[in-house]
Amino acid sequence: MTSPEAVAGSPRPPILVLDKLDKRFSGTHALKSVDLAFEEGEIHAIVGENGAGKSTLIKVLTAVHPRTSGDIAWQGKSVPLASPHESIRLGINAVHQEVVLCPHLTVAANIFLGDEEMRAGLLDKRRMTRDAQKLLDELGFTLPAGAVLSSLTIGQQQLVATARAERRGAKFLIFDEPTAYLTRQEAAALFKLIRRLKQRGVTIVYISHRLEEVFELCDRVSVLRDGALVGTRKVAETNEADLIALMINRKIEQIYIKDTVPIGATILTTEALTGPGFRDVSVTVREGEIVGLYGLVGAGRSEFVQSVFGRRPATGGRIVWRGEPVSIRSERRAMDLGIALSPESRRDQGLCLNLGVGLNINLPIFKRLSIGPLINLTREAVSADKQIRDVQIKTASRAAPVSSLSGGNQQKVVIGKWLNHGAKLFIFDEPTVGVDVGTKAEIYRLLGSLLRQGAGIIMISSYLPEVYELADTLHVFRAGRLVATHGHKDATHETILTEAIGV
Amino acid sequence: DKPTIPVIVKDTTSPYWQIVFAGARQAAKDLNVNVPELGAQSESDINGQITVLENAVAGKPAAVVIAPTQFKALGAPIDEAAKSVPIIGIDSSADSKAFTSFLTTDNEKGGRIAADGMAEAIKAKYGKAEGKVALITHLPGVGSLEARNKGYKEELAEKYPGLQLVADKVSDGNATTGLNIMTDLITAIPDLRGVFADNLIQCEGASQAIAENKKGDAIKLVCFDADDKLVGYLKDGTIAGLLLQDPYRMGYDGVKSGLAASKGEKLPANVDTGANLVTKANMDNDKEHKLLFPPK
Amino acid sequence: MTDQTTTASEGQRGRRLDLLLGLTLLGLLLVMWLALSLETTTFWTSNNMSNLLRQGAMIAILAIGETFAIITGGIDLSVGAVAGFVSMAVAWLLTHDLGVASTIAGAITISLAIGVVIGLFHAFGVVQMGLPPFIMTLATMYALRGIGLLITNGATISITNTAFTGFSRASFLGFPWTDGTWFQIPMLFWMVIVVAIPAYILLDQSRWGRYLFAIGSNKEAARLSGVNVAAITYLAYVVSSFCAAFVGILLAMRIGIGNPTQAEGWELQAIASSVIGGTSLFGAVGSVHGPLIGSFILTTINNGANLLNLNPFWQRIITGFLIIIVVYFDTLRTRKR
Amino acid sequence: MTDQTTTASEGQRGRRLDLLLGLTLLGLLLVMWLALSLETTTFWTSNNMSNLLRQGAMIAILAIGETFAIITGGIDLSVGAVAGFVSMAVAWLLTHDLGVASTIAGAITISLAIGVVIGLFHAFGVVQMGLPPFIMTLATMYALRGIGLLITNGATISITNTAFTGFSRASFLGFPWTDGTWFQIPMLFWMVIVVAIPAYILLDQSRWGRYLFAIGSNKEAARLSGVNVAAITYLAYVVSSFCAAFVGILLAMRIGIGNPTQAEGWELQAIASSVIGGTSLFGAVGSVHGPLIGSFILTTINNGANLLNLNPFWQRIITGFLIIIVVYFDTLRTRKR
Ligand SMILES: Nc1ncnc2c1ncn2[C@@H]1O[C@H](COP(=O)(O)OP(=O)(O)OP(=O)(O)O)[C@@H](O)[C@H]1O
Ligand SMILES: Nc1ncnc2c1ncn2[C@@H]1O[C@H](COP(=O)(O)OP(=O)(O)OP(=O)(O)O)[C@@H](O)[C@H]1O
Ligand SMILES: [Mg+2]
Ligand SMILES: [Mg+2]
Repeated sequence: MTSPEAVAGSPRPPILVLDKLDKRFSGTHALKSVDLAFEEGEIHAIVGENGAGKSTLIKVLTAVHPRTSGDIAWQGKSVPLASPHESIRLGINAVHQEVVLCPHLTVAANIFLGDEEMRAGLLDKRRMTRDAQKLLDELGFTLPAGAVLSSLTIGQQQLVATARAERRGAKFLIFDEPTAYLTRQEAAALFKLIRRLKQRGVTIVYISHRLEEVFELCDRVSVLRDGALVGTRKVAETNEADLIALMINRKIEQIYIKDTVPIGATILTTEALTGPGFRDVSVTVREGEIVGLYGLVGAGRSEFVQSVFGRRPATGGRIVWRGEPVSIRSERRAMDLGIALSPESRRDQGLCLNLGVGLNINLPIFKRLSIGPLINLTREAVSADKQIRDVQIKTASRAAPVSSLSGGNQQKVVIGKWLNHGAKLFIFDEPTVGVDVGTKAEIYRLLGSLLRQGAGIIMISSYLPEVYELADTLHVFRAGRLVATHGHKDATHETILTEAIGV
Repeated sequence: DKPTIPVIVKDTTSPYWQIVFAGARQAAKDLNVNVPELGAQSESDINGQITVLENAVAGKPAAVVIAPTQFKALGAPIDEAAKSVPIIGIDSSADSKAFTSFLTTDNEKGGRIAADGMAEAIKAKYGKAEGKVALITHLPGVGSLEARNKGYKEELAEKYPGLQLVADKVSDGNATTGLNIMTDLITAIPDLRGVFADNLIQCEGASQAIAENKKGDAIKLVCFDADDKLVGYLKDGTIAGLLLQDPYRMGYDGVKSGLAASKGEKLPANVDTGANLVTKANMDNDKEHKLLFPPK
Repeated sequence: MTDQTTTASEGQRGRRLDLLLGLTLLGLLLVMWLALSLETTTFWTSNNMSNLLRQGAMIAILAIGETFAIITGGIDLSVGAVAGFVSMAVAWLLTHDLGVASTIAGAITISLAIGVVIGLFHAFGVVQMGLPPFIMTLATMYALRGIGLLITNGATISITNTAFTGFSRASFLGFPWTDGTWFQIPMLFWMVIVVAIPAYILLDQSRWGRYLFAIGSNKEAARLSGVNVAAITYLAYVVSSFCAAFVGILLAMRIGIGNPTQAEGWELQAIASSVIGGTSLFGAVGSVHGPLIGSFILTTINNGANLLNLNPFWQRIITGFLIIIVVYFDTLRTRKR
Repeated sequence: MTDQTTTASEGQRGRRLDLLLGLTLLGLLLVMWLALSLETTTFWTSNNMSNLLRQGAMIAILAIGETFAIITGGIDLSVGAVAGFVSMAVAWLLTHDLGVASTIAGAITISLAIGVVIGLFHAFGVVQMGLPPFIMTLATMYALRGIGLLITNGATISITNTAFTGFSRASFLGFPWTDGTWFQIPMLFWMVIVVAIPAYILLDQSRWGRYLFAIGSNKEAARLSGVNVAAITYLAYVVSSFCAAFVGILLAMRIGIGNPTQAEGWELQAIASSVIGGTSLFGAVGSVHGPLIGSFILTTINNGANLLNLNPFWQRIITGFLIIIVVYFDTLRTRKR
């Protein structure tokens, strides 16, 4: 057991210094002039809300992304960090948020990938398997080194990535939400490993949404908010309330336009709905109501709404639609009932990127635009243009491919197509991800107009202020279960965050 | 137990070789032998035929009847095979002295006869064996076709200085390609007087093009092999002449010779089964009629 | 704001590249025609241009069908085998005495139905069994040729029905040519039109066409928008096989025989035509006019080489390099996006 | 804890399926052999088994090379064309008088170098130009046959060097067979060993082999681990073309002539062998022994069909359906993961 006092005073020079580090993606300013120094041998936590820039910081340090400007000094010397290889050579390693390993290779092969053990010019597989097993055992991970990676759970794969980083003899090791998918035992083994690494003088950066872990494990904690560093504290000198305040302490601007619409008849009720990734979820949506689903990434909200939409049919429980129990086993069925789903990933689920804006917007309603199988081209054009105007999509024309639009406008296409379709119940999964403030306000205005037409809305968001301000009813999800329910603004941010994190 | 005498042809998918099989089948019935029908699936698949030969020999047959796809390539494999079993060659020759007996149409001679037939037809129409002529080859890299073309070209060069070979075209095994080539030849060389198509499939295409353009009178098409459709074209003058070998007899006599060889009988080393030019004039003669309509 | 402008100009650049490709192709075709007209006296004649239309017809129809499979992100390697098989089937039906099935209309209907069944089988393999389209259609290609040969035992079936075979030689309508002769539009080219117009309507004017593009672009997004992905995949492979069967019938008409070994290698010519015509093998990019132009480019290469009495082997080399160049431009365009 | 057990058993299930497939294949081969031994008196003879080894040799080597391309998630459609082209090249060299280049060793070296150059060209197209491997190698397939035909003007080159051609019929070592005769191991089969051993070492025992699987499995992960993805892709296509060139030389030895039209359709047989041998067309799954067994399964089908006097057309049909069935099992296995 190392105690935080070990580094108190911290006489050692910083091993890595970030000076005005800046990173822009087209459309997003992900890191805003971050100044941060990591001391040798400390465990440094980085916390912040979704999209605060934590992963981006890590990816810049591991040279996955090039920085836009600023300086990085490693052991006092400025380094370019031009290729992943260079980071690895310096001793900077990361266990990324998404597992980046080869699913077809064995655990041992993944651990040694790019740095195989050789004998007489050949792979020394037996030794690698043995060494990998020894390593895993030492680390306290109960994993078979000979197993094919894809046969492991996501969490176990994360442990493999950890072991791999550890074996590379890292001097600086970054964990990006390592415990998100781990069981309790696995997490305990990981903590033991991290402490041991620290004793060996390795510097650890630890990113997590789980504040209790920060207090259990870390020496110092930095808080990122909207890409900017808002403060660094010694863990011993702070507390959870303090950190949460730092994380969410923002001026609530007048962007949350909340129309108060009288709440009407019940549209949808789920009764103890159970399916892949969630259990026993009971939710009711009424006319004119926004039901917010809040939770951390991986809490099972997307799975829940996809079940309601028929994408991955539920395995237990009941769905009652306007008083009638229904079984929804296909997307078409859901649409015919009057349910619309705008999925969370624009790229993977929402858009046909290389096709035109018009086609994407009209995709759910071509039946309506057709006479028999033939499309009424005029109506198709009119419908697209109207929607482009109504939702204020900035595009050269309806024929321009969606990929040529900015992220916010792409999101408006995803939403626009369902407004076009019309429905009784709209489900929006992370409708404002990667969307700038102005566009957000427009999206919120659209929600209002839907409510006025008598529709109900389910809105998933990992951005607390948004659901907090907009939802008439706010459900909090944790680990696939609905753990708390609040009325409009009748709980504090702190309470809700605590419920989601599960302290 | 019946003796086994496999017959190995060049291309089991071709109608011509199916007639060889028909002859062999009849012999099998008449002589009470077992006749596996073997062969590669394309005339250009030399390796395939060598493989089939090896397999056939491994089956310890009484004799093997083979139509070698390529002169040089089949030489050594036949030498090898002949060590354990008598080999009867049919249709084409190979670079081997190990054949017990050999029943061939000399393809080179066939090409020469084609040139003669074409020249004859041109002379009948234009008064002199003069003018432009062409050649359409079914596929590149096929031994018997190369031999036919060689005979055709040499005969033209030697005997008909007035006939100029102005186009030497190679098709890709599709009848439609032959059709397109012929159509374009008619366009590009309006005074074309003769064409030699060196196998059945190309003849299907070439004759079709001549029929479409109603050029049967102006262009004298001579082909190797025949089927019902081509006989029709011969009758209506679209085709000037068909060179017929006697595949049925090759099949029949091949098996018969094989059986005789297996019994150690003495056989003539070479039998020419002949290539016969069938024209509209002689097509109703008994011999030619039999060649045109072989028993199935 | 700066964002908007950059992306807008990117969109324009994308479209400009598209347009460029379209014009380049048509330009290429016209330049080839011009060059051949100047180089030979025989190219730009009513007769030869009729021939050209007739020669390109079958590959054009195959390429149009193939394009449907490619747009969904798949491929159909069996189209040549299907055409050969159907040429055999239609000839077999016509030369047997099976009542209605042996009338021209009956034989054609049954042959087209064979195409539909093969298409359904492909889609079953791709959708229900989850096989890669490449493998599924490769396997059918093998099997179909074998089955055809087994049925005919390798023989050609001569079609004696002249009403049937005469069709491929017939023409319909025409117009005066530049040299005063009468240009006749061959029936075979009308058949291209007969296929191209419904194909165009299906691909460009019907909602199923939109769905074809959508599943080629993003299957999951299409599904979540209520598109029946399985049904549309079935549609694509059925159209492809149907076109191939149609070509098989035309082939039997044209050469007057049925033979399952015919149309060998046509699948590659169809794919090449489609790809040269701007269809993207990554899916979701393609048209009906593209493969049409593509197939006539390939046909012009062949026709021109014949007229110029060029060595026929050049055709293969030119085709090979043309494919590399055109697809390279396509990947450039895709990457730009 | 429950977690551990489920995943461990899942891992076992995955490996059990793999093992099952491997055993199924070997089992299939042995069952076929047993059936043929019982059904015919001629199959299980030293002579026929030598033949079988000789006949499977060339496709086996092609399939091994092809597997390298497929493991990276690519494909090589040109291997048949390369073999044909090289058979022509080696024959051309041997029959001309070019000093060292016309010695057997010189001609072989140059021919193998041709294979390497073609492989480099493919990889250039795939890596630098970003073309889909399917298209890149399809284009070379067209072009190579054309170039070969152009060089030879379609003619066949007869090889007179008997030292060269004799090799393919030679044998080396042997053992007494069950019937007391002497089983001779054909040189051609030794050539399979000569290719398979280094291929096995490269794929299974070397670092680069690991990287081939890694880029087939997850290109991004491989790149982040410091793998030079471009170089490894080059390696894959060079190995594939090198093996094809090697087969071209063996082909020229076996048939004693050089002709660029030979080995037509062998690419599909190589792919089929590889796929039947458990290589996944989705990449990252494959071995050296798999395609080896696969190619001998196909060879046994052919050999057996000949000995059983089965109609040769059945071979195509059986091959087609075998491909569908085996790949279907592969997709099942992939889905399980
Ligand atoms: N490759 C990319 N291209 C464009 N924008 C990106 C990219 N990666 C991240 N972003 C954007 O940068 C911002 C910061 O994202 P980042 O992944 O760093 O957040 P995070 O703090 O790790 O969040 P989480 O807790 O959800 O992991 C987000 O707005 C995100 O949309
Ligand atoms: N690709 C995957 N493979 C395996 N399991 C996954 C995968 N994606 C999600 N899961 C599991 O499903 C659970 C629920 O994930 P889901 O994406 O529904 O969460 P969510 O609450 O919607 O999060 P988000 O904020 O990202 O929308 C996660 O805990 C995770 O274990
Ligand atoms: Mg992150
Ligand atoms: Mg989600």
